[in-house]
Amino acid sequence: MNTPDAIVHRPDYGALMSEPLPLIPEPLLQAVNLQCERDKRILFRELSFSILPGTVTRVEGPNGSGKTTLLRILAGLNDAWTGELKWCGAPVANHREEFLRNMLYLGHRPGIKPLLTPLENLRALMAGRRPVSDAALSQALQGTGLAGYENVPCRNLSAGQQRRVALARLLIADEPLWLLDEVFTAIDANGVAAIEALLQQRAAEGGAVLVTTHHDLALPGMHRLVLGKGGVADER
Amino acid sequence: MAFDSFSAFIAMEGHGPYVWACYAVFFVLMAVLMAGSLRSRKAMVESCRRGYEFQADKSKVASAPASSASFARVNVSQD
Amino acid sequence: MWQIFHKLGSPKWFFGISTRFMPWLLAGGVLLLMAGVVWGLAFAPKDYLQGNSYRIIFIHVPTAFMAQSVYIMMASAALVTLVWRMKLADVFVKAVAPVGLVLTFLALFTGSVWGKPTWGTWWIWDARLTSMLILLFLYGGVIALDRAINDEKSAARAVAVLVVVGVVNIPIIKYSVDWWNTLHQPATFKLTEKPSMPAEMWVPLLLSVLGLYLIFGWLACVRMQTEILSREQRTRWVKEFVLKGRV
Amino acid sequence: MNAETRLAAQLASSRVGALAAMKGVFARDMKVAFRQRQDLLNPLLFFIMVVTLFPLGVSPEVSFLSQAGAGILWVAALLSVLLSLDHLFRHDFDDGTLEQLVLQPQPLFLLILAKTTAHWMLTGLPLVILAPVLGVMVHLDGNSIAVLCLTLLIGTPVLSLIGAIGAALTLGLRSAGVLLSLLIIPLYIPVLIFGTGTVAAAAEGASVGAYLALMGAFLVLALTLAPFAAAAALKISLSNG
Repeated sequence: MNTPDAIVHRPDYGALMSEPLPLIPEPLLQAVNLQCERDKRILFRELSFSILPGTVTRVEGPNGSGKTTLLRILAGLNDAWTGELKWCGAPVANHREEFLRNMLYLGHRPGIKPLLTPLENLRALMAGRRPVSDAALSQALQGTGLAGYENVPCRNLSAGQQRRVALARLLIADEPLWLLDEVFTAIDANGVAAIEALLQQRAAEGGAVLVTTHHDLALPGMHRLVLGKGGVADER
Repeated sequence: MAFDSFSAFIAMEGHGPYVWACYAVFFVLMAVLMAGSLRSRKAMVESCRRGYEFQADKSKVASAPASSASFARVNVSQD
Repeated sequence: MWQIFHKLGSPKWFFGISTRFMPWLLAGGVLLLMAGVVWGLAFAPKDYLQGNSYRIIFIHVPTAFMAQSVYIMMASAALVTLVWRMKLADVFVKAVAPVGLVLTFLALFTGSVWGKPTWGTWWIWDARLTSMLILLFLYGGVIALDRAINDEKSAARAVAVLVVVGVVNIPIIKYSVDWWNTLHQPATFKLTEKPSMPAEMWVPLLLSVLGLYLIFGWLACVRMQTEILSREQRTRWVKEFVLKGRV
Repeated sequence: MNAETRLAAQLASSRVGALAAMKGVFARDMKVAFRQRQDLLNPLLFFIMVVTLFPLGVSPEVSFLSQAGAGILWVAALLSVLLSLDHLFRHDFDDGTLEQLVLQPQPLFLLILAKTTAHWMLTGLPLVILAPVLGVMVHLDGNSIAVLCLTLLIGTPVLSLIGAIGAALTLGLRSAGVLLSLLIIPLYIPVLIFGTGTVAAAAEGASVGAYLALMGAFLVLALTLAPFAAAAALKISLSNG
């Protein structure tokens, strides 16, 4: 991590953050007694944890232990679960729109249209969320090392570059909660280091990051959420 | 009784084949449906029982160490 | 109130209570159906217009009536599934759909066979038969979707959406088919609408409708129990039931 | 990080209106479609080919064609809409954009309405525009062609809207295309009946205002209910995948 990659430079979009924001010191997201069953197999049960602002949490576990499912449940994509999910202390289901506005989820599938250019993709992804100027979008793309590729259709980009297009959202995200599923896939070593730095920076700013990865992610102060194989999960 | 004789009852003035075909198909299909439903319920109870017995057998055996992946190459003998 | 509702939704409770009721449903259903059918076949007077072929009515009308009411019942249960996520409701939808399919097929078959001596042809694009055919398609779609989705819970909810969408469409379909029918061929003859049916005809008809209703209830119980056993395999009460034979 | 030094999170404040979000969805779908113009032609070619089959397969006689023409065109249009429905959510599902769509802090049914509108503009509308040409080829008279186009104009959006429910339900399933047809065709029957019935009534010289109003009622009903059903179905399908 000696040479910070371009990815760490978050573009300055101060104008967008002009309003004073409410400060929330309590847990952003709380899970109480989560249980998830899939094809009559219990993936996890009695899973309780809190995601605090200013933390990076890594979800760990072997293949098939339900890491992706957990993230999809937290994001609200999977509703085959029982238990409680609270956003800032209130049930998520009652504040769905507010929750979605404050949560950024990047999944296995990057959410990039191969026929569109990185800029168009990014614009479409932000369209329903927040007004962002094209200049800020290009700056974000440059930040992920895609300078010069802004107008090339994504199908002509490599897998890693496509992933970077999706990651560009992290550079303009104001959502306090990030749920990142296997974001390091297809990213080169420099990129990984830069993203690690970005996650830490985000935590330092007061954001909360939940990440699954098979990379050796070891950030100072990182929390770990260990999912056992079909058994009871615990929190550390 | 609306018919004079049993044969008249069967013949139904020429409409017999239609009427009896309908009733036959109705009763056969209903019987198949009912028997099939009963049988699949029995089969489900049986499969549950086998499942529990299998579980009981497994718990008698000392719990084997969880298999961990070694990705060891498999030797395929070539004759 | 809510406790009662949730108790009603508990599979274990249903399993116990249905086991107690099932023999009565079956016995009553078979008895009533047989009484209606025997009365209709042998004792009811001949129809002055159609002769003896009208005796098909004693199974045609019950199956047609049940085919439609089963779909309405499914739709109510589907709505409950979507709104309250009651476990039993989606079990009901799944268990009952094939029964509805068979009943619809029977209604179509008996209607078509009845058509031969009455209209001189096996099939006529009459409004009732056509609506029934479309109902058959709807049942087919529900079953196909249920089979196509692996995950039980997702299947139940997807099917619930489909059934509700279907039930919104049923009146529209019925209305448009009726309109289409008058457009193409003015209805000259209706199968079941008689100016006034003598009691010797409608009493056996009523008996067989009731009988089929009870048999349907029994079928629903048996099939729901199968489904419940499959879903609740890992619960203690199912284990106890399977190994000791009581709930 | 110690609990004492824990930072507070800042909640996102800026938001985007639902209309802007719908515009974004619509614009993206249109852009993607026009990057692949070849695919836009497929339903149209299919439409023309199905219509061609009838004179070849049944009878090229003017009397038959002019009587059956409206029905032929309607069935062909229905089939080509059906054919195109499989793609409504499929590609978005595969590349992950559908997940991001569902996670937008917007009412999902509005976003689906935007997608369905785009779908109709790309398949239904071209069919309506092409219909007069084919109408002439099957010997419909001028009045019938005008009424036919009107019924297609009102009817094809209904097909897209109902189809969206089926597409959402069968998302990610094996042989989704066939299954989709099984689920959706029965629901298309009223639109088909009134679409062709209106043309038949017009050919007999009856006034068609009431029929068109009824089809308009179908459209309003589909517009208000179908997006909700499709949204519910979409969430279920995503939860499964």
